[in-house]
Amino acid sequence: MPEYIVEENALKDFLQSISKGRVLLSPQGVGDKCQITETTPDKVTLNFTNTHISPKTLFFPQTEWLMSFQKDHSKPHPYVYQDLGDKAKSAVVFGIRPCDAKGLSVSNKVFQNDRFTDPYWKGKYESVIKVGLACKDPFPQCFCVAMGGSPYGATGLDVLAFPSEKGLGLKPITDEGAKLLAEANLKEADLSSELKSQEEAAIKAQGIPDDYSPIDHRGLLNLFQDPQWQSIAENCLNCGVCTFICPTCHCFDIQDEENSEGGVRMRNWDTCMSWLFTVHGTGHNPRPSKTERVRQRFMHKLKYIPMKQNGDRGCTGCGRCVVLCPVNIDIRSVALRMSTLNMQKQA
Amino acid sequence: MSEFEPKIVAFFCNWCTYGAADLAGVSRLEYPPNFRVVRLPCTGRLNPKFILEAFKRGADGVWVSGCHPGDCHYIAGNYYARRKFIVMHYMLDSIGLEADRLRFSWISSAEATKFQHMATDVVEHVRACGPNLKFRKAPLILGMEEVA
Amino acid sequence: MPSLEETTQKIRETAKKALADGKAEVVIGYKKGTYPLSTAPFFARTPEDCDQLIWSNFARINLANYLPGRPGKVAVVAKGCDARSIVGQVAENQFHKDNLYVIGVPCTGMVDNNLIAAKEQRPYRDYSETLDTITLKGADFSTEIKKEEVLRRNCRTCANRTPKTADELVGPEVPGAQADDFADLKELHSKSPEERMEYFKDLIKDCLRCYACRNACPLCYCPVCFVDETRPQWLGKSTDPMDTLTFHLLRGLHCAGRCTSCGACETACPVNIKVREFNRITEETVMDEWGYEAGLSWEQKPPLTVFQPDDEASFIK
Amino acid sequence: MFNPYLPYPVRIAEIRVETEDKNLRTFKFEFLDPDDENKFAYMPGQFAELSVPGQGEIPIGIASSPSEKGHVLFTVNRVGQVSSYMHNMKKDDIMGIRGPLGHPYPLDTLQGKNLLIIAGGFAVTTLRSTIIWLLEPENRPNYGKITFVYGARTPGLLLYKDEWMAWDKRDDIDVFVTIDREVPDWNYRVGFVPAVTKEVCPAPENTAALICGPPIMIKFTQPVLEEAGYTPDSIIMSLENRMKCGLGICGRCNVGPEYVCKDGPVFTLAQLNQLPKEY
Repeated sequence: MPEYIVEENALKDFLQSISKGRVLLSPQGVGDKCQITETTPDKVTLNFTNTHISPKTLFFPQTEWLMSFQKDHSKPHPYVYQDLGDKAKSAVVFGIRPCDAKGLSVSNKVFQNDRFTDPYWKGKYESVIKVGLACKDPFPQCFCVAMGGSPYGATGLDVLAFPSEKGLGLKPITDEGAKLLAEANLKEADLSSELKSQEEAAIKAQGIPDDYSPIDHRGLLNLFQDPQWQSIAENCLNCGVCTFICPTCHCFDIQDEENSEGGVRMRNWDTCMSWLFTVHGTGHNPRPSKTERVRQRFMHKLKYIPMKQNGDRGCTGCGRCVVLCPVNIDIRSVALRMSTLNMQKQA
Repeated sequence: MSEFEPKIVAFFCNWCTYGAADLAGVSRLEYPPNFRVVRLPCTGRLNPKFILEAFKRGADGVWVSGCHPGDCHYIAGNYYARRKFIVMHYMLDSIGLEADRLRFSWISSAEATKFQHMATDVVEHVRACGPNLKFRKAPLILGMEEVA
Repeated sequence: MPSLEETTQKIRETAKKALADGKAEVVIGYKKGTYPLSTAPFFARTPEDCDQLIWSNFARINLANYLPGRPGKVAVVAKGCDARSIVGQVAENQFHKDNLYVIGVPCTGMVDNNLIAAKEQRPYRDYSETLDTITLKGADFSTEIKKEEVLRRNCRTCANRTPKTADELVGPEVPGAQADDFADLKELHSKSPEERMEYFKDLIKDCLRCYACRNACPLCYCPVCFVDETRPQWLGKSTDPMDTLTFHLLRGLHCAGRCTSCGACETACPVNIKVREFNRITEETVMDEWGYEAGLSWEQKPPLTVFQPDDEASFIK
Repeated sequence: MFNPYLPYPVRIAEIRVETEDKNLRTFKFEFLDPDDENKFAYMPGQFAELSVPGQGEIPIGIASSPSEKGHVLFTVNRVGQVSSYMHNMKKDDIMGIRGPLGHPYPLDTLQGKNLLIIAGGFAVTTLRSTIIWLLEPENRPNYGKITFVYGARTPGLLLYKDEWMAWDKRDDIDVFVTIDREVPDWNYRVGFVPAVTKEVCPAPENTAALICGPPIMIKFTQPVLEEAGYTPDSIIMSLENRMKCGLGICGRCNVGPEYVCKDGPVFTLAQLNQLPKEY
């Protein structure tokens, strides 16, 4: 597929064109307020680090009402839950970062797994065309390369945009992306060599990546029983910040709320850091202390998900948890410790 | 349009105000019927979350009443309660709850007339505040219109 | 004032001595973080471990948080506010004073990374710090920032910088700010009730309900927090503004007369909510009513655990 | 699009108190829409989310057999919010069930084998389903000898009394019901499940064991079977963990990489030996 180029002064027209008949979503706001929201072409900026918390909110809001029922027996279907319907709007998101797009593609395989499809996620995820923005200059928290990604990675994207010498370069990834660009009346350009050299430079700028591959080769139980989990967990407050801001964390809680007329069933973000998350009705808790809960988070991301998703990790190196963890539990150091084989003899 | 009738959740101490309400009834003293009474063993048992829960579920006002200081059935329960009330009162006032929606009082079991007057007063003040729209949970939208 | 390096050195010596003298089996302190402008809590158990301990302008987290329920003898590095939290925990029987050795560090305030982010948006990969300055180093720049311009809110008005209840001080006492006059609340009190409610609802609108503020708080140690109670369930788990507000109100009320303004809650908040605003109100109340400041001496009794027969409460009819 | 979160509406057709402590009730549900019964096609060992509008959902093993048409059965222990609420519901109340979820016992691959079925306490539910299904005339010839060991603390805590008493009279299933301590008028066995199992378990050759019971029973029964020569892949167990979605998404029931709801709840001991003990 050919690449396209959009000159700087034509960016607005391009955005106008791709958002025709669709909602335009793009990162807005600065610093801790930066979040992907509905916007107009003139407000779109390329000058941002990344959204403060992950853009999973687009497809998996913090609170989502799933269904409702009413209690009046004179009306149809009393006490029977009715689907509140799919609220998905056709949209295009411009400026999602490759690490986040990849993270969401990992969650997508959980929400659309081998047996079930989550209609609430699917509706939203699949009605949004994803135009990613490559990261020319990495930020200090970035480690996508070490996690097997790239600042120019295309996983989970329909189109990859990147700053080119002549303006904004656009590389279609999927058929849907190609169609979007073809309809936008753009200038074709061969940018493949520029793209390649840019990507190489950006990867190099992240420094020599840590090697986490030993985790893939270590036995599950060998990793699980490693005594160092205790010392990793010692710092942890079990606050769960890391899970809430993470692009691949997808766990949720289902809650019912009712009043005298009826009620709704909703789902809310939940976190494996909470003891309530796993406690049985009998009071038995399979993950009773923070050591088990911390282990669960890292094992899930770095071992369980790769086992289930052909080696793709549940961490894409966006670095949010590195920055926001109040006690500096750095997933990079944890992954390195998990990669250290001499802690215990190999299983 | 009929006048707004406020819904008020009342937390009464079993040993005093609850008795005063009883006595007022037996004495045929008329007072407004806008209360849903929760009986407490002592105002010391009042947890702030009770008050917030009442407002959250749509109460227009909350009234907490117990024994006069020094008269606690459990010696000192209401002394501790008083300090809690002070903190609670300033907190709720500071975050913008209208002062008239939350009432604290001391009414002994003999003070049926004080109870009657206080009940009327509480209702009138809450009525003047109007319905509680801001300090309650958002209504559940059941979406039944489309479904039905 | 001793430099950061001198304080670091002194902390290491004191820690080693505490381990050697059997005053503690573990010293809880800070070590350098893996990310610019951060520190990590560190549990030193050997003299070699002690050489990793540091002092920094980013030692924000309150290490008292690791005390409740911890077995054995513990030494802990504490700033003025942290030492006050420890006094509170001891008063509430969460930790026995005999098993405790407090290494007090007179503190000149900790830095708010958000204020730094507001001053320097360019990406930096390295930094250096002195007691008064922070220097950020990027690919093609170096920016020096004065610490006093980027202090945390609570550190700017802190009147108790020297941990006077510590077993040992590792530096000379530092003067605190003027006694707290709650100037920050003046504007709030001048608003109408409607404006105040708007203000607070706006304040918490980004809340993720992660409860990191609770988990980072050294005084939130309940085995089952009210937000986790299920029968009855007091708190809805959705983003309903009233549920969120209820959480913050109750957290504030639970800390009444106990909060020491250590700022751990605000430091932990991933979306930078000024959660301490709720605690400020209760702090002002206990100050106005009973002239009480939490954690200043081992003898004082928390104000909500005692009473006076003539406590003034004119709002009670 | 099919919505796996949406429960099928059901009517409570019958409520039966099962145990003398009244903590267990069996609910018989009928689907409001008869079509839903076909959509709810299940096999023994699967479970469903019982959904009480406004209260929540609980994952409960299906106690009825697919061969019992027209209704489904669930036996519910009073533990938490939803189950307590259900214990106060009446006949003809409307609620929902969502499923079937999880994998059934691998009865198709067990054809031709002898089956040792061990149940403890109220975990007998999905094994009741299994036995009813096995004893169907069209299924029974496909299997060898069937041995059923069932234990509870007291006679009053044994579920489905009429049924196992009837099975006891048949000659195509050996039934061994046991209680912990001797009581008057008890005509069956006395002793713990592991001891009874040791005594009556068939030779391990061409035999599979299905076990469901409290952790303490499993802990002591497992060594008995291993001693008797059962291999880990012929010991089949059913796990339980806290669940919400039941679809392998919400993340709380996982044991290592496997979700108990989606990939379980039925696992062989051979599989469990490869997994962390987070259940």
